[in-house]
Amino acid sequence: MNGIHDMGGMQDMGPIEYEKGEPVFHTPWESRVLAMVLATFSWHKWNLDAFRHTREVLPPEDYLRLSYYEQWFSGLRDLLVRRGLATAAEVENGVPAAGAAKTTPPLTADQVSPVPLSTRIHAQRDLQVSPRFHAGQSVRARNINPVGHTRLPRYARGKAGTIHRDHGVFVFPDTNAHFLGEKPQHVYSVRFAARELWGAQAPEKDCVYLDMWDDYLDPA
Amino acid sequence: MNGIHDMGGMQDMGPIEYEKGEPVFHTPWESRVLAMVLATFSWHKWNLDAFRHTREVLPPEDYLRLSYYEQWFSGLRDLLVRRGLATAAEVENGVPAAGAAKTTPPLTADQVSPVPLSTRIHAQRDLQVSPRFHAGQSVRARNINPVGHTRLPRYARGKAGTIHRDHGVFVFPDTNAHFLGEKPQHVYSVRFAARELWGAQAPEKDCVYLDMWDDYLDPA
Amino acid sequence: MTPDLAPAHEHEHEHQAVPSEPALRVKALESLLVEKGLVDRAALDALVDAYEHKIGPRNGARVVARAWVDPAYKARLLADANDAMADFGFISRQGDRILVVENTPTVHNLIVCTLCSCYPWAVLGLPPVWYKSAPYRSRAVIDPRGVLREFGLELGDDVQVRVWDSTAELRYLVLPERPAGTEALSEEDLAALVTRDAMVGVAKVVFPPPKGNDERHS
Amino acid sequence: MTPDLAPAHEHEHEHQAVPSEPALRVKALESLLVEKGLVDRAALDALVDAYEHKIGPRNGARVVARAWVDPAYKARLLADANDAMADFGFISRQGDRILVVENTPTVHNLIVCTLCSCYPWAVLGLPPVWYKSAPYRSRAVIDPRGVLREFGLELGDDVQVRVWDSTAELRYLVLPERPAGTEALSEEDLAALVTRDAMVGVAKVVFPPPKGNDERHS
Repeated sequence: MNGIHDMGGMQDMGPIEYEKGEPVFHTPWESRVLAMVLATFSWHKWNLDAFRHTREVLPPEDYLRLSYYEQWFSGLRDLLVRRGLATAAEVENGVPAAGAAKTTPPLTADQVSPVPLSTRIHAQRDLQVSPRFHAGQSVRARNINPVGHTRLPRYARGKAGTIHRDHGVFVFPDTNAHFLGEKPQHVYSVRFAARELWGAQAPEKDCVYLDMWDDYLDPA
Repeated sequence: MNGIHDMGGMQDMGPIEYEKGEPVFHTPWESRVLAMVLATFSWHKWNLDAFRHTREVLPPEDYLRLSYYEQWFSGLRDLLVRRGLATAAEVENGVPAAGAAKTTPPLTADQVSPVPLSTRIHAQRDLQVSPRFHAGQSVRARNINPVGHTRLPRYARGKAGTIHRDHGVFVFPDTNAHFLGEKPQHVYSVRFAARELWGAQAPEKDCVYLDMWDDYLDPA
Repeated sequence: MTPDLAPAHEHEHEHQAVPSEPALRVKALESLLVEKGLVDRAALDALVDAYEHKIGPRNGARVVARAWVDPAYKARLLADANDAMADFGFISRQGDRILVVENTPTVHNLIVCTLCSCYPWAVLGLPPVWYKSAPYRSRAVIDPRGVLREFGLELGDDVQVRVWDSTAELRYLVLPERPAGTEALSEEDLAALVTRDAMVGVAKVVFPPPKGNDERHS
Repeated sequence: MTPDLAPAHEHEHEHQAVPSEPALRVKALESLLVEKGLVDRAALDALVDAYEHKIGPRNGARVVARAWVDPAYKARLLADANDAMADFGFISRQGDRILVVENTPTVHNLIVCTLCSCYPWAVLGLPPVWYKSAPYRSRAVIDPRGVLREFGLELGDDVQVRVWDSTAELRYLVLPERPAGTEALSEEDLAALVTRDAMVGVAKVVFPPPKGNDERHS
C-alpha cells in the first residue's frame, strides 16, 4: 500500500525532536502494550508482517497523530479480534464473554528471563531456494504498487542498484502479512547510489542500502 | 518539496466522500476567505505559486486535518505578513497599528461584476522562447527533489512519456513561488502510459497526461 | 458575518448561538483588511455573489450542449476552448487557458489535480469538497477505474481511460458523450442534462435524468 | 497500572489524579487477556523488566569496545555478528540476524527504518522516539547529511555516507570509530564511552566524553 508509512524521501515532516535522557517508556501503559504485543505473538496466530500492516492501514491522520505505542495498541486489538483470540465485545469491555473457556498462556515468565530470546522474529528459513541474483549483479527494483503490505519502498521502485550480498532465505512479507503463505525466497542487500534515487543534487559517493526480496527485483 | 500535498498514487486516504447537493460554501466565512484571497492578489505582492506553497509548508497533520478554506486562510495570513501588507500584530489582533496609513484597494466591485474576469492567474507569457521539445517526442521526467515548490509530482519523476502538445510559454513555478523570477519557458502536455507510471498491473491502454515545464524534462 | 454580507447562507447559521472560532478569526481579518484599505468590502461581496450565484456548472453545461448540437462549434471548442467559450461571455479570449477533452465510446477522460485543487472555475464554478479531498486526488491517477466505480461508473476494458493531472495553469473540461434518445431536445434542454460530475469525468450524462439528482447546485 | 507492575515509573505518575484514557484502556485489555488465559501476567512483568533494565545500548557498547581492543573479535563481528555477540550471552547464534557496519575515516554509516521502526533491540534495547518519528524516518534516506547536521555532526565531502534502510528482518548496528586518545583505556572504560547514538550512526564516539551527556539511559 502506497501510504503515509512509506515516508522515505518526504521533506515536510519538520525537525527531529530529540529528548535528552529519554526513558525507555514514557508511561507505564506503554510498557504493558509492548509486553502484551510480544507475549501474544507466541500464540502464532499472526506474524510480524501482519502486525506491521495493522499500522499501515491506519488513516494517515491517525498514523501521524498517534504515538508508537498507541498504534501498537490499536494493532493488537485489531489482530486479537480478527484472528479469533478474543471477540470485539470482549476487547471493548475488557471482560471475557460469559462461559468463555480459560486457556493456558504459551509464554511464561521463565521463558522470558533473563532475556527474552524466545520473542524472536523467526523470519529466516533454512530452505534450499535458488537465488535469482548474486553479489555484484546489476538489478532494478520493480515498479509494483500493491494495495496490500509490501516492504519495497516507493522511493526505490524502478531504480537501478547492485547486489551487495545475499542474506539467505526469508519469508515474503507481501504474502505473509495477509496469511497467504510464506513464499520463502532470498533477501539481498542492494546498494543504490544516492544520485540514482534522488538525482544530481545528491552527493556523488553517497548511497543507500535496502534489503530486498527476490520478488522485488529484475535483472538490470 | 516532497510533501503530503504531492499525494498522487497514495492508496491509504480512504473512500471518496460525496455530498449530494453540496452548497458552494458550507459556511459564510468560507466565502469571505475566498473573496479576500482573490481580492488581495490584485496587490501583486505575491503570485498563485507562492500562495500554493503556503499550503505545502503546513505540517502534514494539519494539511490532512484542516479544511480547504482553513488552509487558504492560513496561507493568506502568512503572505500578508511575509509580503509586508500587514504586520503580524495586526493580523493577530484584527486592528490596524496605531498611525498606519489607509490605502486604496486596487480591486473594486465594478471590476468584479458581472463576473470576475480580473482575477485571472496571468501565468502565460507572450514571449519568444525556444521550445526544447516538440509534439511526438519521447521525453523523460527529471528526477529532481527540490525542498521548495515544484509542480513535478513524485509519481512522474524518472518516467518516460511522449510530448502530446506544446501549450506555449508560462512562468516557472519553482522560481516564481519563491520570488526568484519568472523564468518563462514552454509547458507541454506529456502523456505517460499508466504501465510506465504504475507497473504491469495497470490497464494496457490507460494513460495519464501531465502539464510539464521544459525544466522538468530530458530527451528520452 | 453580518447578514447583509452573506444572505444566502445566513439562515442556516442564525441558530448557532456562538460563532465558530474560524468565523470570528475570518471576520477579524476582514475588518483589518477593510480598515487598512487593502480590500474593498463591496468587491468582496461582488466576488462572493459571483461564485455563489453566477459562476457554476451551468456555464460548462451550455458549452457542452452547444457542442452537441453544432459540429462547427464543437470543432472550435476542441481547437481553442477560450475562443469558443468567449461566445457566451463568461470567459475572456485572453483569460486563463481552458482545454476541452472529448469522451467517446472508446475514450473516457477524467480531470484531477493531485498537487492542489486546480479546477476550471470559469466554467464549473468552485470545486466540490470531494474533488479537493485526499481520497480523490491520490487515487485518480493510480486507480482511475476504481475511483469511477466509487462514483457508480464501470468502464469496459475496451475503453481507454485518460487522466488529466492539472499540474500547470491549464484547466480541463470533459466534453461528455451526448446520451442516446436526446435527438429531439433543444440546446437548452440538453444543457439541463449536463452535470458537473460529467464535465469532471466521474459520471456520464444520462437521459432521461435520474429522479432526485441534486448534484447540480446552480 | 498497579505499583507492583511498573515500579520504575510509578513515582512519575502518582500525582496524576485521573489515569489517562489510554492507561485505562490498556489496563482493561491486560485484564481481559490475563482472565482469558491468553497471557501470563508474570511473563508480561518479565518482558517489561527485561526491556527496562536488562536490554539496552550497554549491550551494544560492550560489543563495540571488544571489537576495538581485539582485532580478531572485530573480524568475527563483521563476518558473523550473531556468532560474535553470542559470546556475551545476550543474543542467540540462531537469533534474529544482526549485521555490523564499520565506520572509518572515509565511510560513515547511518541506520534507519523508513517503513516502520526496525531497530536492533537485542543490542540497543528499544528505539528512542526520534528514531521512530516521521522527521527522522523520512529524511535519513534523502538527506542524511542534513539529518546528521541536526545531530551536530558535519561530515566532509571526502566521507561516503552509507544509509542502511532496514526493510527486511536484518538489524544493523554501526561500529563507530575508536576516538583518539583512548589507547590506555580498558575495554570496560571504552564501553562506557560508546553511546546509543553512535551505534545508530547519528553521532561519533568522543573522548573525553562531554559533561552532562545523559543520552544513555541504561
